[in-house]
Amino acid sequence: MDKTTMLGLYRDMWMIRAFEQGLEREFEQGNVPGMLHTGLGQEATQAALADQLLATDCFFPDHRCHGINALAQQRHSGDGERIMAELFGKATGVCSGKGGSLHSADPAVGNFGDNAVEGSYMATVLGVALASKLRGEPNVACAIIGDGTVGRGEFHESLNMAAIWQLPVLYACVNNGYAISMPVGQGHASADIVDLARGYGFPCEQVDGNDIVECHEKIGVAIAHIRAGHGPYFVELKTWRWQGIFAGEFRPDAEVKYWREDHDPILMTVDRLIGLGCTSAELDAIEQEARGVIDEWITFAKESPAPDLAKATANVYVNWEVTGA
Amino acid sequence: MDKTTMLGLYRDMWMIRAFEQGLEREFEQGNVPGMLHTGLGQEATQAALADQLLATDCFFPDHRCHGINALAQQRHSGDGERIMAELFGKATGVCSGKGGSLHSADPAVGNFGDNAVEGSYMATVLGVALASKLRGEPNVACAIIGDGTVGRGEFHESLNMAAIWQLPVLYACVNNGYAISMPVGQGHASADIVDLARGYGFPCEQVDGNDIVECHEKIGVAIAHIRAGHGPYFVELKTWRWQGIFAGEFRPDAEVKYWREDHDPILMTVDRLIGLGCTSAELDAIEQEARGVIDEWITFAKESPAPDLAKATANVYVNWEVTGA
Amino acid sequence: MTETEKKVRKTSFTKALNDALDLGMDRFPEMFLIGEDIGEMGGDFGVTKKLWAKYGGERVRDTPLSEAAIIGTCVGAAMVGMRPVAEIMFADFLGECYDQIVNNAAKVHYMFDGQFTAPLVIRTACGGGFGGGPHHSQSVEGWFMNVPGIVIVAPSNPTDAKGLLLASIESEDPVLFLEHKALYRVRAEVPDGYYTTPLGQAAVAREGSDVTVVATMRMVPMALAAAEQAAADGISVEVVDLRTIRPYDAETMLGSVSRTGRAVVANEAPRIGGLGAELSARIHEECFSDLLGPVVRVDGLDAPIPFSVPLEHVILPDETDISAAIRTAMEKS
Amino acid sequence: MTETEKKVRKTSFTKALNDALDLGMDRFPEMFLIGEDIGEMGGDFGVTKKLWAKYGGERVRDTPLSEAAIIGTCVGAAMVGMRPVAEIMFADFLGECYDQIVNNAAKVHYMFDGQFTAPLVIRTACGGGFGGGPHHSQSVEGWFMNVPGIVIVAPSNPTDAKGLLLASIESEDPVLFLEHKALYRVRAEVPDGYYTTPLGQAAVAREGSDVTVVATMRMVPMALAAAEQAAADGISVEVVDLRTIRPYDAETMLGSVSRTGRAVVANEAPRIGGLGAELSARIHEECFSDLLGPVVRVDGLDAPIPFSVPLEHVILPDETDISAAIRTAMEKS
Ligand SMILES: Cc1ncc(C[n+]2csc(CCOP(=O)(O)OP(=O)(O)O)c2C)c(N)n1
Ligand SMILES: Cc1ncc(C[n+]2csc(CCOP(=O)(O)OP(=O)(O)O)c2C)c(N)n1
Ligand SMILES: [Mg+2]
Ligand SMILES: [Mg+2]
Repeated sequence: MDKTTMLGLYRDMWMIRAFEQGLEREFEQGNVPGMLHTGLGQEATQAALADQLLATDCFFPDHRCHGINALAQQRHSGDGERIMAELFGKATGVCSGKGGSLHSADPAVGNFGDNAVEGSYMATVLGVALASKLRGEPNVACAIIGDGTVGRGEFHESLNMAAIWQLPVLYACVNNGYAISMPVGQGHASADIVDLARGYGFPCEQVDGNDIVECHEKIGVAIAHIRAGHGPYFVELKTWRWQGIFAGEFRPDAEVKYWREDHDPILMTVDRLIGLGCTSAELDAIEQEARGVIDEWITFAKESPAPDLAKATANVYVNWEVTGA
Repeated sequence: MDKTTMLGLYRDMWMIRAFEQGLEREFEQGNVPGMLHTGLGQEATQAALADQLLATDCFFPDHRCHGINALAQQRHSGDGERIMAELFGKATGVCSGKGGSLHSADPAVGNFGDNAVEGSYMATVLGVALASKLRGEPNVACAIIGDGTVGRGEFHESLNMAAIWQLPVLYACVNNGYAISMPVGQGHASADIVDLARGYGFPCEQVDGNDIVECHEKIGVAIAHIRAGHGPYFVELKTWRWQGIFAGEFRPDAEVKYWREDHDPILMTVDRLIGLGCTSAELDAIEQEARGVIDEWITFAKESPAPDLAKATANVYVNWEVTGA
Repeated sequence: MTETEKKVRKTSFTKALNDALDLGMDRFPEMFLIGEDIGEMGGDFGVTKKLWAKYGGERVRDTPLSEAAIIGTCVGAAMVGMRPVAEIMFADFLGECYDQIVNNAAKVHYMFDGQFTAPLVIRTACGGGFGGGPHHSQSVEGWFMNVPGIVIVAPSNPTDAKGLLLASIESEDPVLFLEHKALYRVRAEVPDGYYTTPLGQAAVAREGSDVTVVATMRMVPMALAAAEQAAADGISVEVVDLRTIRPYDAETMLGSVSRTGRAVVANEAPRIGGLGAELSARIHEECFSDLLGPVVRVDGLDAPIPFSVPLEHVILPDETDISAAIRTAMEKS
Repeated sequence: MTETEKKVRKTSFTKALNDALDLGMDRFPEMFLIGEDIGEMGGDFGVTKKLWAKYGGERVRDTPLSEAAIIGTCVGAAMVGMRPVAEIMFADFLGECYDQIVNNAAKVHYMFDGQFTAPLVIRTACGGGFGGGPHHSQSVEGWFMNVPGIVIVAPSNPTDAKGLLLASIESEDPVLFLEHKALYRVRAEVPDGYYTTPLGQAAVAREGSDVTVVATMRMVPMALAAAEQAAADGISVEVVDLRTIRPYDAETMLGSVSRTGRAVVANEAPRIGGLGAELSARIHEECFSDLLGPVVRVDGLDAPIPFSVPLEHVILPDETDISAAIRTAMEKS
């Protein structure tokens, strides 16, 4: 990977980390309603995807995907702050605050929104992909799913249907080792999710999800395969999440150390970039710039107005108005 | 396989064929309400299972399983005619006529009843198996599923859960090549269902479902494995169904000829039995005896009274009565 | 009807639906059909007959037994502007894709604040009366009545069936389109060509002045027969065919009851928590002072539907029950 | 309460449920718990805390995200005499196992004519008010109201929560046990030890003579607060806590309304086709001549539940809405 690309991805990873850390802080201060799941520790997976999916592609983000949502929004629409505002439930959010963390979408940037019933969009993605196929458009439809989400029956229905119809679907399975408190090897017949996917007969690849170079390259191969009309592709991205809520308590110290210190996606990239001749100062500046942007987004979100109350009953139906009680 | 065992299975296959042919005739005459699916052509799969499942085991029959239902009823309770009566909707049926063809059960003989939402009992079977496991009982819980039924998401949820908990489940997948009109290779990523099952890490075996010797032996191995506490087992039984309703029209002549003439489970067994020294007369007598028994069952079913109308509102709840409108 | 008068011809409910699908496929390049055995076979009830041959397997798409994936596919395709029409073979199987309908189809427009629509139609065969047993006979409108965002359409005759199906295909909102199995063979005069029957509008199937019977699907012909009977006894019955169950046409229903002062609501599903509950509540609440007596509900008993035909008759309501309800409504007032 | 008076102590709703599970596990060797993260973690809301340590992983069973398999496992185990208690983390996910509940749990006893029972309990967290958004806030009783064979239990306070959960565990019928998230932290005097609160029986939470408010779950404390307010205005409000939603206690409800002559039914779900429809219909039908005015429904607006907190407040009903409904009921009569 060339230095420019890597620096771009490095910046993107910092955008994600700063976004999530800022959000976490605001959440703890009671400024963000609802629940919070963050993508901390998984920045490479999201940065690699965001860099290669086009605005005309489609991705279904999961509950840890604020980062990819923000990157897509920033890149394709220039208003990443609207993802932040959505999480604050504000009028300026991409869904006017009606969706929140678990339902932020903007089709103009390819973001088709999370479905907080984990895994249900493994079925939805088929439809987007089928539409591309029927229209002869070279778009990729990507479902980003966690290891735990693989437990859902839709996993099978989706992979099977994508296979028989050779649909342009990219399954990006973010295996971070746990579903809340359930270790992947206890919840599934195999800790390697690819083992469950191989039977469907399309390419399956396991990737170090914290190695931005490997992530980027392997996802690139998958996307090229799909875009060329060769059907679905499954990529398992092995990573680990920092967020300790619930699961934190159950993870062994050595595991925590390995992932947070020895195998952190950003630190690993720092090493690589230094090797390519970057200076610490240069890299620090990138981090600081990202943090600065995110702080602005947070300010924007906080200062944005709450949605007009009329929004509450808007868009239930297209053809009917819903009125007050 | 010794001659006595084979003769027993030969008789059982005739019981199934006679049952289904008799039923088909009665259905055409308008004596059997509802819908009809028969197990004609699949006799070996059912006879092999019925011969080896105990009354203390459990099986979930599918919509083509009148045969195994009747054999289990006959063997363990001595009243196979109650399966026939159930299909006629009569008071003497195993479910007093409330279940019919798609919901005939009698737990005393291990028959846990079909669920006409195809495949839903792939989940139910887990519970029966778990109960055996928790109680330390060496029982096998068997789900008999068609190839089409494999399309359901529960397929994945069930195999995965059986695997992680090492449950005593026998998956008997009757691959008869079609789901109504959908050829197995078009509806699934692989025409060999075992390919979809292997990822779960327990033994999977593909069997000629029309070869009674192979069926019996391989199912025996599976049952022994499960009963010994070694966890789940998947057996794919390759067979073919005679019934032409809907699908018949779409099947190529050569295929029909192969399965009905060259590879009929009963004719194949005749050849084997002749080889073991049986006479045609002896074998004819077995057929005639089976037909005679089935005729009696049909008479019994026809002459049985309709259920008491009070049955209509009985057993909705255990703790509450449901009364008339 | 939105277009000028058409030639009519005697057509079955099934054929009327088939015509609607054909006309829709012809008019909307974004439309496709998806479901089990809908292709060469033409569907379990023959509703998609010949469409595979005419439009090909890409647009008339056979699927495996994957109900959740079928509806998920429809939602995804609809989100990008396609017009999928799914067939779920029996309404009883909607449990398999309940999440997809309730949490996905019904909510994408709302939760993303209008950025997506879900113009899909889910056609499904419902209702009892043919010995189908507990998993092939249910009336499922009650499962979806409390779900904002979904439209439920329930025709009672071939003419409406065609017009309502075309209106459903045109609809930008997701439609659950209920086809009562006992109606498939019913024949009536159906106009040729393309026309729509508006969603959300009830029809007065018979005018009358003493009592209003609000009915859906198979209960409509039964109500008409009961009305005919009642006329012989000097009771004038108005029959309102709801046609769209959600959102329903309160205006027509309430207007009728205000005039007649008496109401019967007839529905095949079990009474408790069913469509009849909503209609009865609404009528009472809004016509309270006009009502001469309480609304009478006609519905199934509170039980699953048994296989045995005589038992099934105990559970399901029929013409006799409607007649009795009409008498009760007259007596109680 | 079925046993002699117990010592009481201030206990949260969550802890009351936890105690009930503990007592049940202790008393019934056939009982086991199953669900996502209910083991070492103690459940998303802490209801199963410490039970994994006490009873072990065989009886307190963590599962993957396989809601259909969870409920299927319960049905199968219950069919052979076990007493499974499942936790479905959020009620919104019941769509994943809707078929298992509706076509399997609710029907095995009936369709096999009594040869099986399904003594299982499905505990689930429902309700809104905390910014959970469209997929973590729903009130789902309407999804199951039209399903014969299922029991729906909906406690409003810690004392009932414990007794009703133990009664549900004892029940031979399958129970959907709804736990409103806003009630988890509510504390009240809860008796020590094992006791059951009978299913199918409502409670008069407050006596009154002018108007009856029939409420469930979080609407009960709100109704009580509204009643207190109304008392200041000289209106005497009787509050009936339904406790079991299906089959519900018509006798207590109708008895109260016959006396007061006015009724409000309060429920958090969207109005159309919800629990309130059934209750309103039933009251009107059976208390027609006693009613001084129409029943007033209080419920959510006909929309999904948005994430943004001020918008969520627009959708969900509250104490103010109940107060307004009480006034309407008084005025309209
Ligand atoms: C159908 C469904 N079941 C349960 C949940 C609750 N839940 C939310 S996140 C989660 C864990 C998901 O694990 P995984 O897919 O590995 O994602 P991770 O949080 O580890 O990134 C669960 C159980 C849900 N949202 N949807
Ligand atoms: C969930 C569900 N979907 C669809 C059906 C309708 N249906 C009944 S049998 C059948 C085909 C099943 O195919 P297979 O499992 O191969 O069994 P076969 O009839 O070939 O023995 C279908 C689609 C059903 N009963 N349940
Ligand atoms: Mg995970
Ligand atoms: Mg088959």
